Amino acid sequence: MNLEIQHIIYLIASVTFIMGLKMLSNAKTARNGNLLAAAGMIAAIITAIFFHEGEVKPIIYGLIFGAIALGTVVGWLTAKKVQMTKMPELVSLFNGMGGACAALIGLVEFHHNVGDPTSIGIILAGMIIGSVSFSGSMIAWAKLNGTLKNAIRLPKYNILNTVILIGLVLYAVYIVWSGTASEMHLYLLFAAAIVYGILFVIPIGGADMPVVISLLNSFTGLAAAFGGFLYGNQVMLTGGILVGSAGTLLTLVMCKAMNRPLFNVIFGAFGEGAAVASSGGPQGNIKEVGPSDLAVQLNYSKKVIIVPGYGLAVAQAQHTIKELETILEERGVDVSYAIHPVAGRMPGHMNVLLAESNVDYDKLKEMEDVNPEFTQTDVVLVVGANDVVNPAAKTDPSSPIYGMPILDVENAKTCIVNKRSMNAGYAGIENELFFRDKTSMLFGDAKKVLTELVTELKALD
Amino acid sequence: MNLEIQHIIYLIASVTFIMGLKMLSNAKTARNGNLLAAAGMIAAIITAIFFHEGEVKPIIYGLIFGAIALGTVVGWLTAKKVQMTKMPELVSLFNGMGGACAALIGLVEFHHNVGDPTSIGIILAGMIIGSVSFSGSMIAWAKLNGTLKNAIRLPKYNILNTVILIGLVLYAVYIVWSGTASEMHLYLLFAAAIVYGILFVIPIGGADMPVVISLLNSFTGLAAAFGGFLYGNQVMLTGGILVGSAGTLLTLVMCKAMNRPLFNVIFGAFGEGAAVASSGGPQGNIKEVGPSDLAVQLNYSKKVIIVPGYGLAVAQAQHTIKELETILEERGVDVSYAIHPVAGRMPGHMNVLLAESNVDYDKLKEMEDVNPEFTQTDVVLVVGANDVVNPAAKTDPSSPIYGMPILDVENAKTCIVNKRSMNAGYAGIENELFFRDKTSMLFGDAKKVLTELVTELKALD
Amino acid sequence: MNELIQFFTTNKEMIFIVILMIFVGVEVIGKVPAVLHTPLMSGANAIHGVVIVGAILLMLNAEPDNYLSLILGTIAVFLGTLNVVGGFVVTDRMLEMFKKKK
Amino acid sequence: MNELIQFFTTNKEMIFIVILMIFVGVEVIGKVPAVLHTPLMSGANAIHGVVIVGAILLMLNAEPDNYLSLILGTIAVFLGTLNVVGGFVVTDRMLEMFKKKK
Ligand SMILES: NC(=O)c1ccc[n+]([C@@H]2O[C@H](COP(=O)([O-])OP(=O)(O)OC[C@H]3O[C@@H](n4cnc5c(N)ncnc54)[C@H](OP(=O)(O)O)[C@@H]3O)[C@@H](O)[C@H]2O)c1
Ligand SMILES: NC(=O)c1ccc[n+]([C@@H]2O[C@H](COP(=O)([O-])OP(=O)(O)OC[C@H]3O[C@@H](n4cnc5c(N)ncnc54)[C@H](OP(=O)(O)O)[C@@H]3O)[C@@H](O)[C@H]2O)c1
Repeated sequence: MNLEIQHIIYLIASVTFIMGLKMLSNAKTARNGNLLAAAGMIAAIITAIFFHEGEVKPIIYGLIFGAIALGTVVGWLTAKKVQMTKMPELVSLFNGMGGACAALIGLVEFHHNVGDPTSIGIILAGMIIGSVSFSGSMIAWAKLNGTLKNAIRLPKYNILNTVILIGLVLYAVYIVWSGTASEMHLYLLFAAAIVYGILFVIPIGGADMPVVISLLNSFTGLAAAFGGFLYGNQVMLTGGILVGSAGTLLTLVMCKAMNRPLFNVIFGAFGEGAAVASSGGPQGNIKEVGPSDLAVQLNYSKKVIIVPGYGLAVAQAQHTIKELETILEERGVDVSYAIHPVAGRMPGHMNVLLAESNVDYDKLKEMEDVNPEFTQTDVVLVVGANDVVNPAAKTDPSSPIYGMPILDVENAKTCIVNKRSMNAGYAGIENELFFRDKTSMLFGDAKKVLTELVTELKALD
Repeated sequence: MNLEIQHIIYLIASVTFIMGLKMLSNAKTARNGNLLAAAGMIAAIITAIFFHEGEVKPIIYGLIFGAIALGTVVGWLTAKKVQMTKMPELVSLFNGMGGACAALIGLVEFHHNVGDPTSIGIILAGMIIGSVSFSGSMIAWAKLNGTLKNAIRLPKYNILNTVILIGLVLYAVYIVWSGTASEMHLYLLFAAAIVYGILFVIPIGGADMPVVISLLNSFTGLAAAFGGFLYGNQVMLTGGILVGSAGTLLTLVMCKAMNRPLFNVIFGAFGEGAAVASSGGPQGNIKEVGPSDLAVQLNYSKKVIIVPGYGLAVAQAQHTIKELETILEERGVDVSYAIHPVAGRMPGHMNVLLAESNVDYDKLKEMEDVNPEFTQTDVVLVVGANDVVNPAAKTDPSSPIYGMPILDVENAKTCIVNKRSMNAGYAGIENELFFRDKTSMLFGDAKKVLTELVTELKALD
Repeated sequence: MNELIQFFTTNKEMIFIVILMIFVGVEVIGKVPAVLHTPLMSGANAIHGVVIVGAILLMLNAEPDNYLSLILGTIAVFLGTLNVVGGFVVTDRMLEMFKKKK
Repeated sequence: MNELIQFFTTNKEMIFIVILMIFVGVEVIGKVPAVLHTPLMSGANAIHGVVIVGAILLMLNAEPDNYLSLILGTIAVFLGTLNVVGGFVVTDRMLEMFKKKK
């Protein structure tokens, strides 16, 4: 009987996962989708524990509940406390946990299944993928929160990685064929997988981390699926596969948005780009503008478009910019925001950021919709954005971001760029826009400068 | 061994069905999708015949091959010979064949499974659905090819149908529970199902037939799926379910395009509409225009939009209209076609029709895109269209087509309507557009009139 | 009730497949342009012709002396073939029309 | 080869389910706006936390005297929980942001 109920609940849970993911891909239903999937998950977990067939020592239940309780508290608190802009890191962290979980399962189940090649194969596959996903995610996490600032590249790292990967696979195959029971091999393989995960991610630039995370995400899904095969557990299988396929597609979609073929992401074409860039020093000279003059200019303009970028997030200036918007609106200026799909460090970064300060949803305009509008715009205010407004993406085929669609800010009457220095953005390349006649720079930390700007504006009447 | 191979091929076939259907829903890949599915189907059939386990008399093979050969020839020829505009009928016909096939399977398998309630239940379900789909499709077919012109309505037919349906189900349930072996009950049930199919479709107006066919289509799919359950045959099951669900959704999508809730389609709200309409006689007086004057008018206009409708198909004037287009284009007139989603008698009817005369794809404009253009249009030429340009859909809440999006031809400078008389269109309602000042009527069969128009135009220089 | 659960567990994969197929079916249609409604309908119509497999199995399992079964079965195969062949051919012809413009 | 076919037939439903899931996964993402990429990624991340079920089964089947297994298993359950709870909560918080504007 228990078994029947298990099956039914697992099936329902699998369906909630599908529905949940589907709902997650539509703004209106997204939140409920997430809750639905969560409900399914809880059901699955409860079923696994309480409808288990056979004798179980209380101590084991104790351990399980203890672990779950602890995990819940820790997970909940970290998730609740983290600030918006740190979320990608956190996702990466949690993803790593999932991978580790899969890896551990493999480590433990191995000796139970010695002699059954199919199972061993499945176990090793799950273990390897899980481990890679774990160590990879940890690196990604370290890169995103800045612990690990820039891409570390061993000489010929690409060949190296490929070799290690092949070695890894061959070793696993050997273990399966040989039918060995030695844990030694298992742990060696485990270690190798961990190392590979590190080497896989470490050469990749931080800007590509969201893509990498999404990729590792689908890895973990795959690992879970193998677990499902091992235990003949449907919900694990379906849930894992679902994430595996959805994650893979999502990865590709994200690459497309950033206009970076996945291949380049993994084999780090950005690196070369950076190299090129660093060589090219500043060209021509730049104009500067101060808050007071800018205030006047904004005050008397009809249409202003704000282009937020990563810098806005760094400066945490989302509330100040909202304030600016309100004042200008009061003065009858039409203000809107131009959101580049890859502005910031994660997709939707700007939306999330601005949402935090209750910017009206309709004011956030997607690139396609806003680009035509620049021609009728008096002032474009670029705040902490760089690559997403870099004309090189259109003009310079040698540029690493060449081909990435950008916001055509140069079409506006004037373009104000706020950043702290002339330093490059994530792509690590010069931005010729700063040297255009129409452009004037407003140097300083976004929050600081914008606050000044607001005070100036207030003073203006 | 055979069994293994069977499973593998069936699985592949199922996948081709999914892929095929997916490709079918995108113009670029549609054709290959169809071929892919066909390939999968052939594979499945061959597998079913040649990888069958167990002794089979040659005579039986003879019968099978004979039937397949005959069916192939007949099916192929009819499909090849039918003219474009008769295709929906044919689809309905073939759908009916599928339904009948499912019904027959049920009839035969019944006595093999007496005593096993589950199987009997499955068999009856498949049989009933198949029969309904069969007789229903036959009626739809008869309606579309005009054999059965108008909706026949028994008094209180809706209640009647519902009652019969319930009776049908109860009877089936009884047969299952009683575990009777009597074929008598079986054939009675069969007959009842056939009757229900007829009564189900006969009250529905011909204009709704495409929707009905799509619905019956998904029925047949369901019937096939039950067959799959009965034989534990995966490809039948998956193929059937796939069509069942896809068909159902397609039905709803079509209803949406026609702005007719499925409920109204089935319970015939159109009927009432027709009643209302017939009462309202012609209002006001109409202007007429002759081919010669029109020729001049067209000749000197900059932008002309042609609105094709069912009448164009009836008159088979697609080639003539293409000719007209070419001449006008030569004279520097910008000509395009406004395609209403439900113009004609099947979705895409107009596209298919105009494609036949090689009209350039880019000249066919969807309603949403073309509606704004009418304001800059000198002459709109409505050829055999009526309901799709009926302002009542916007203005008159009592109208049966109220709420259906229409082509805003009244925004054009002048509007010429070609039809043979003042008769109503499919919705059977008056069209106030014909009485507008901007509108002038060009009476006569579309082909005849357009040919005259073309000659006049040729004469013009 | 118990029978139901019984039935469920014996066919649980099948049932899940059914559910998934429903999803796939719906997803697949999701975003189809009005123009393609008819070919799509026709294509789907051809696909459910797979019911012919059932008719074939019926024939293969039929006792050679049960004439009624044989006759009905043969007719079923014939009709099924009509559905399959006719369905695919008609769909192809419809799409031929659209192809022209690509 | 033979083993492969063997494996296939014993798991044929499972395999088909896998194939279907892949379809569903791809279809589901299909048309997601850039804005939702991150929440979607995060949601998917939470879902693969289902791996915790494996960890739980591991524990339930573990011999109470095999301490290594127990320790590793407990850690696994803990990590899995982190993935699940953290994943869903973070996703919810992200979406909270978007909700505001609806
Ligand atoms: N959105 C995604 O999913 C995603 C994912 C991965 C990678 N990326 C990449 O990230 C980049 C995003 O472009 P972006 O224009 O948004 O950012 P960006 O190109 O990285 O430029 C950010 C700029 O902000 C300035 N800045 C930093 N801190 C600041 C502060 N406190 N106040 C004012 N300015 C500050 C920096 O210049 P200073 O140092 O001179 O101040 C920097 O040039 C693209 O290359 C994209 O491909 C995006
Ligand atoms: N497309 C679909 O999927 C679909 C499916 C089901 C129902 N429908 C319905 O069908 C209707 C389609 O609208 P429609 O405007 O295309 O067609 P319509 O409203 O049926 O009008 C067709 C008009 O063409 C005229 N006509 C007939 N033969 C003609 C000929 N030889 N030469 C010139 N004119 C001729 C008729 O008037 P005379 O008799 O005076 O000539 C008739 O008024 C809508 O009500 C729609 O809901 C569409």
